[in-house]
Amino acid sequence: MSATPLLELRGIDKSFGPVQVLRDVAFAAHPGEVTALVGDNGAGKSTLVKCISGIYPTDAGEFLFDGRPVTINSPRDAAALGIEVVYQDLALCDNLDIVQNMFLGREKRSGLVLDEPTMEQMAAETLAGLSVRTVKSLRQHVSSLSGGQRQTVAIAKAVLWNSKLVILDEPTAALGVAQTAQVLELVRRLADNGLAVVLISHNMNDVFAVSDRIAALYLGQMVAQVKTTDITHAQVVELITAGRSGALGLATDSGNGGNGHGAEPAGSTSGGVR
Amino acid sequence: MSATPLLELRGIDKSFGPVQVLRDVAFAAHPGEVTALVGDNGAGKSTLVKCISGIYPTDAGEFLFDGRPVTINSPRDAAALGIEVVYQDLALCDNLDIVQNMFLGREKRSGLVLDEPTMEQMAAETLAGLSVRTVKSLRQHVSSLSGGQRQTVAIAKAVLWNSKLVILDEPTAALGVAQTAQVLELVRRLADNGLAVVLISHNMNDVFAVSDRIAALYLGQMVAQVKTTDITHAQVVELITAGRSGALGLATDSGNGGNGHGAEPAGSTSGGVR
Amino acid sequence: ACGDNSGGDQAGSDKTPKIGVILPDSKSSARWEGADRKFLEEAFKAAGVQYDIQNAQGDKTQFQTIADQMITNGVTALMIVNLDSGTGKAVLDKAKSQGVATIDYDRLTLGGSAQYYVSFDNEAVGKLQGEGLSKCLTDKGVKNPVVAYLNGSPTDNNATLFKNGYDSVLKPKFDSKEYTKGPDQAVPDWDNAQAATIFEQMLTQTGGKIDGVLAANDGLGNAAISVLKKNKLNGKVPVTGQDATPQGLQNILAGDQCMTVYKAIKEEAKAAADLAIALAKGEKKETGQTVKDPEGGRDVDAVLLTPKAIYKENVKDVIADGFVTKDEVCTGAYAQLCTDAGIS
Amino acid sequence: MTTTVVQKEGPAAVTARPTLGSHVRNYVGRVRGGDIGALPAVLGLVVLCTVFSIMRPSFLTAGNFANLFTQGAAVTLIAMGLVFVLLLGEIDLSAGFASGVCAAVLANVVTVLGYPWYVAVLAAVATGVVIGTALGFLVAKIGIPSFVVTLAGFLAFQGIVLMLMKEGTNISVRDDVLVAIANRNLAPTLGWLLATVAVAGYAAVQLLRHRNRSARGLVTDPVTVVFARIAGLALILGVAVFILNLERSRNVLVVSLKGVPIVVPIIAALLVLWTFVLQRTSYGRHIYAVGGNKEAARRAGINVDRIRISVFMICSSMAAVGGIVAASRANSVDPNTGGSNVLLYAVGAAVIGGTSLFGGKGRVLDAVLGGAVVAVIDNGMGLMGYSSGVKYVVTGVVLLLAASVDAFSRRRSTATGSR
Amino acid sequence: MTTTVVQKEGPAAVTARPTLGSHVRNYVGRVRGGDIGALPAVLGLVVLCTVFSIMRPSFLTAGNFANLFTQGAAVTLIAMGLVFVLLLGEIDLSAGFASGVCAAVLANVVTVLGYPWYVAVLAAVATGVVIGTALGFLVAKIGIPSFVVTLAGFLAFQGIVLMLMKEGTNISVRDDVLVAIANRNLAPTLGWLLATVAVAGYAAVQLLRHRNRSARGLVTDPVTVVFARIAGLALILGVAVFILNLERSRNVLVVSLKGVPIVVPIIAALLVLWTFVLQRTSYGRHIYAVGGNKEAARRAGINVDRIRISVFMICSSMAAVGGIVAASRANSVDPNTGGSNVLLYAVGAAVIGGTSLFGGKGRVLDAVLGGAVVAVIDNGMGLMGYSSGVKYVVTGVVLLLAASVDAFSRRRSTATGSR
Ligand SMILES: Nc1ncnc2c1ncn2[C@@H]1O[C@H](COP(=O)(O)OP(=O)(O)OP(=O)(O)O)[C@@H](O)[C@H]1O
Ligand SMILES: Nc1ncnc2c1ncn2[C@@H]1O[C@H](COP(=O)(O)OP(=O)(O)OP(=O)(O)O)[C@@H](O)[C@H]1O
Ligand SMILES: [Mg+2]
Ligand SMILES: [Mg+2]
Repeated sequence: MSATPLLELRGIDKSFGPVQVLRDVAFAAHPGEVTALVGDNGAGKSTLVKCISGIYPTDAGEFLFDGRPVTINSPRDAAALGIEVVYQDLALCDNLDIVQNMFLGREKRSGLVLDEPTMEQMAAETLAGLSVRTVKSLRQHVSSLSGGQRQTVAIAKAVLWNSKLVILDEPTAALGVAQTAQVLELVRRLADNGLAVVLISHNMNDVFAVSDRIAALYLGQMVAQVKTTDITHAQVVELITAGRSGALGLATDSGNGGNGHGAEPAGSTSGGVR
Repeated sequence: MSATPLLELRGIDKSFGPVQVLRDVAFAAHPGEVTALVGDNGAGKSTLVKCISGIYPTDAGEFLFDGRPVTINSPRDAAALGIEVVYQDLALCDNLDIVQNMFLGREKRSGLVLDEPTMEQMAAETLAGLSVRTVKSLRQHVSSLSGGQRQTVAIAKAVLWNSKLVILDEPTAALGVAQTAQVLELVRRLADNGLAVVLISHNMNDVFAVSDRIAALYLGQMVAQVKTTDITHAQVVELITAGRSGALGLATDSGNGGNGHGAEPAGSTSGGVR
Repeated sequence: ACGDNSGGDQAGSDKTPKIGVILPDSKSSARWEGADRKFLEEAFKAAGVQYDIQNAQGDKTQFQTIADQMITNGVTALMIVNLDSGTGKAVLDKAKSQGVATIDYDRLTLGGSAQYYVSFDNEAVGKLQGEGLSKCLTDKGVKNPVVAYLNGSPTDNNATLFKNGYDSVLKPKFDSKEYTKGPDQAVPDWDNAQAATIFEQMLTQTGGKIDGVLAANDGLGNAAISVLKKNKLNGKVPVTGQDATPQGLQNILAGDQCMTVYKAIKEEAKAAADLAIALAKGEKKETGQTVKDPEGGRDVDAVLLTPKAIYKENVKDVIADGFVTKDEVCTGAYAQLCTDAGIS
Repeated sequence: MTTTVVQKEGPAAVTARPTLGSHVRNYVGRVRGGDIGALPAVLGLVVLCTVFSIMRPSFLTAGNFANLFTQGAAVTLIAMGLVFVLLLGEIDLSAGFASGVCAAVLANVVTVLGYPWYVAVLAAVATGVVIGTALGFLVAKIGIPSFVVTLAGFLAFQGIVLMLMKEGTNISVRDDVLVAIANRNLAPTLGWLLATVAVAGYAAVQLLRHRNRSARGLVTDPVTVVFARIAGLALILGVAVFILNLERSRNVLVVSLKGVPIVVPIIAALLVLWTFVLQRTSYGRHIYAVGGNKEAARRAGINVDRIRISVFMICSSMAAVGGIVAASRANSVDPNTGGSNVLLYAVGAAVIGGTSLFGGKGRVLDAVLGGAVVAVIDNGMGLMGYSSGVKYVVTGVVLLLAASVDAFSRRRSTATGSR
Repeated sequence: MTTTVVQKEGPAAVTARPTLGSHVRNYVGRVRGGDIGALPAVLGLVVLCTVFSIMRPSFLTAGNFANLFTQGAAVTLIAMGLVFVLLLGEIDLSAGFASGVCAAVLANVVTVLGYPWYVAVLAAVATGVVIGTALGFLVAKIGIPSFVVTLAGFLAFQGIVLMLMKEGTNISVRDDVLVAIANRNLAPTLGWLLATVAVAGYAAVQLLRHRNRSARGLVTDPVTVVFARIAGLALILGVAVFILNLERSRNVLVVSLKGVPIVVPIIAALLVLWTFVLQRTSYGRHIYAVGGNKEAARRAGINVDRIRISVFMICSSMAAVGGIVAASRANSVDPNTGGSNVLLYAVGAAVIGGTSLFGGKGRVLDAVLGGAVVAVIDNGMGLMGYSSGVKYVVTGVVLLLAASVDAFSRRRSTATGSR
């Protein structure tokens, strides 16, 4: 749709101690589009998301938001820009109940006092839209929720706000059939409303069902970012597992050995598990 | 295959305080077969698994193992019977490394001393069989692993041992394409080796691909347990979301209202979120 | 452990004499639980009055709580060893307002309202220690000796009084350059283990040049002696003490400690108990002595006893007094030393 | 008893409108399921009081009841502040001596410098705020574990008290207002008035809340339950005020002693204030969030460092209030004020009440209940007259007894796997 | 320095065979990434020692170096035991007075009852085991929080010490063997012998391990690194023994004072023993597991209750050893043995060394390093001769200083998000 991406990253590097996890990553998310971020386990998807949302500082690289360079040092900076994230590791406060978690950090107030009835009503409405039928009470601690229920709460929490960019890191991993369908529909709806959406998923059917663009990470490097219509299912899988597919992906001279042991792009001394 | 199930449960009830989560559940797992346990989010699948493995005490019901009644009061009892579980919430010790987690509670020793080299070798072999290519070191703390890597470690941990019954609670939720295929293959292989395998999954393709039987939980009640060949994809989805499908499932007189708001089978005062 | 049998007796409803005693702590000195309690009990039992003796464990909140509880329990006379004048005064005033007679035992509550004051003079104790130390240094013939101070707990007001006492003796000698003032440190909580470390560091700091140790009580003295022993300096450096504990007396017999201060607690307890019994019965006794309370500006009727310095020669006096028994002191290797010192 | 309990008790947003019967069933179910709120601490208290009453009938007199409050006040106040720090999973070992420092400042300002009492109180509380800010800064910004920071504080403040006390003497506090705090009582009518205001306020809040929720179609507790709660509070306060208004002087001719001790409304007001902050403001919500999952809180955009610093400030300020009460009770300040067992008792009070040392779980009411347990033990032991060795042992055993009543009544909670 | 450190340093099972160069690069990377093991505590120590040496040259004498060990021994030993309890996320407030009780038992058996020293030592340690079992039982089986149980123990044991001391009198310990523990030194040759044995043993373990791993084709550190480590240990031990074997008597004519203090090999042996238990046995592994994630450990079939009870037993037994050393050093036992700041110093030592109060993270070596920090502070402050108020303040500030060196060198670790 629009020409300038809402979020653009350039040359992101990120290491944990001696281990380099992201190498010179470029990434863009456009408003009104769903960008699927795919990659093998451990490719660095979640790390990239956490760099975007200010949880991890990056070692190098630029962030452009709406075309302007920005620095994001903490999740608060990201939220101020209008970035909402559903993290893979959910990050809910087990000692708080569903409503409390959903409004954490942005409680509704009337004067000084928390406006519990309003929050409860809003939470109930949002959850109802996500096909949650087994939650007994909105005042239940999230520690007593099932895996899928927790995930739904995390998703509901992220879409409650007026944001510009929503990033969902494997949001449907623990969801049932009906709930997954609802979430995918929601993702599409958000994009149609003009938001930029980034969806991380290992499910190729879901990816092809909702995404407009696909970005593939391979061992910490961004190997392709293309229109979904320009690529096939099989090509994406190849990109994920081998880092290249035909003309796409890593340059051949980096000597990738098929889909078994990919060469380590990072110059570190360590390789895969033997 | 064999006529007597390896594990049989009868009339299991389980409440958390005022909330009844399992109602009169019957369930059987046969050796040499993969039994898929399906159900909506919050149906009670994970709770059932935790009752089987002794994490939660049950309020009522019988356990038969190999035809003999048993009582399982703790995970140690379950392990002694040969039951291995991959929990949905993984339960790894973040402060230990991969090898230490995989052998937790069953360390290899030479004399008094831990036999680290042997454990490291065995761990490497098992993980290699699960398509793990991005783990930098087996001596990495699991806290630094990606979601899929953690899940792989938990699966590897459970299949290291000579057990009779392996229960996997959504084992492929966080896994990539290749890893998922490997795990499903592993599941099939375990069953072919004569183990009883229980697989919980929300992915119907996977369920139909590997399972011999399907058991469906609906709001804490077991609504059907049938051969995979006797049921269709659509029927299973109906069982999951509505509790009944044609002749299968809950009796009609309990008045299920289609697939929107299912009636609450538990007699409790609470219902879905409104 | 108490002769209190109050049963259903309602607070203040009858005037059966009953005496409450609050001791300050059990750690700054062994005397409170080891001697005072024993002698007071003896006296009260002999007089056939009810009594309740408690210890505040050095905690002044406790101290006040116990006082409240004693008043609740219906004591008619209250005898306190205050932890500090502030709480002491609060307790005395409260008791007075409830019609309970009061005695300051061993420590005078400044600005307080007690009817009597029975005590050893704590500054006099310090004076004896100072004099004792200079006597021992003179005996050893050390020229311009370096004297180290191992004071009592910095939070204990008595420690301050002791220090005032020995300072009054030693400070002039420091000023006149007859003695040299060495390290001067207080030992938190009278803790013997810390005392050992502190003294060891004093020794390190001065390069071993310490010729006399003014230790505020026998426990601290023993800590210093243990360090001196380690350096094989025991017996060469005189150490003082207080309380005439069996350990202190043994150290004196062995020549490791130069002196200790003996307070005839039995007499003090007896005097106080007599006054308390009289007060509890509603009688008034004359003491013949008074002490001026500098803060309250009133003259308090007082019984003042004098402490006694104990050297090797008169260790036997302490035993003869029944304060400690021969069995406690003359164990093992000390049997011979006892005989040498004329203890039979 | 307070709004805290109430909120816990209200399972909301369930479709069926609950009745009184279902409410009671629900409560029983929750208790059996382990979600028991203040019950264990209350049970422990009841057991303790029964034992002491049997052994020493004088335990059960009006005078002793009144004593309990003033005896436990300082520790309870410090414990209330500690709850905030514990809620984050931090610890403040220096709270005891911080109260000592603040008390020393108070005494110096009012007695040595001769300023009026309110200046002294302000100075003491300001000192508390400064101390808390410093501790919080070191913990949150420099990143030293709170145990180490506050251990350093424990040592340093001990020294500061000594220095303020000129190495070991004590300073009297003779200001009438200050002395009154822990030693005087409210006029009986004033006691009744305050109790009435409290009940009326509670009723207003409850009923408004009820009306508000039902107007929006949210699930509420039945009106009968709401009224039962209000009646319960009225009963408790009524009985307490009645007993405290009995004459308890041993000698009425000399002095008449009756009325609610002044510390009681002070503690009650602070209890309401802090409970309100924790339960009804977003700041309080954020404290729980940071204590439950620091990383989740950070991701939700909460300024974690600010929260961490602020709880230390609250803790040290409450320590200052505790120190003021202690100074008032002792009519003086000495170098041991806030020392000795004060800190361990205060942390113990919070923990006995049900606050977790790992953060995320606890209420200010816990500190008050736990403080009551500690005060009852101290009070009861004071009536027994054991020698000091025996007394220590018995105190330890009694503490254990109270805690095991608590543990047993919490038992089911772990058995069912819920937390 | 010990096998612990070594294991942490060995990243295993990477395909490329590391060279010395890559090893150094890796180490630097890890340090910059925050995985720094003992470095912060060591840095803190270095800074402290430098500061004290500049301010008081007598700090840097052989005699003072020897003093350090005996002064810090008791706290260090108690801290070593506490590490086990802290590893589970529990706390033992009673460890100090437990050591007092054990010391009192020792003194009574050897002095009052007149049994030989080994009977007394056995009795003391047995007392420790009994105490630990009781505490562990109350925590694990009854389910009372360890803070409350050990607070009760803190009170009760204080009383028991008083009772064993007959309400407050000291009991002398004059047995030669017992007094020797904290007051005598090894013969210089014996010191050298032990150091040699230690280095040889370490070398054997390292080289065997290296051979074993390379034989199996597992990744090992380069041989050069292994030798460097062995040489490092040899150097440290060599220098330490050399200094301790210098004459430090103030008057050689009166007495010759040289050699390694006897407590040093005792601490070293216990350090090796407990490090072995924690790092090389499945029991130790289970302790870490329970501390890291109790539920995961339970699911893995670990008997969590047994582990919990056992750590309290270890803690109290080590407290007994600490009590014996304290009694030896003081030549006597008084009612304050194990009281006062002993407990806070011991917990502080463990925490300063890097042990987490939340469980799952810590080593016995931490307690020794932290104990050294505490001992150095105490030792250095003792040389300064401040008045007690100032001394407290400076001690607190110095502690904070050491801890912030630690915090700053750990900084990167949080910045990069790793733990
Ligand atoms: N804190 C950390 N310290 C060290 N290594 C880390 C840390 N966090 C992640 N890693 C490593 O970085 C790599 C990428 O992790 P990341 O979580 O980004 O993967 P991912 O693409 O999200 O995988 P998945 O699909 O399994 O969720 C992994 O190899 C992981 O082990
Ligand atoms: N400890 C607990 N206390 C109270 N309720 C609980 C507890 N654990 C689970 N529940 C409730 O029991 C129900 C079943 O939970 P369970 O985890 O078994 O679901 P599930 O079938 O595994 O769902 P999912 O597919 O989302 O993993 C849920 O409604 C959940 O909220
Ligand atoms: Mg991920
Ligand atoms: Mg589940």
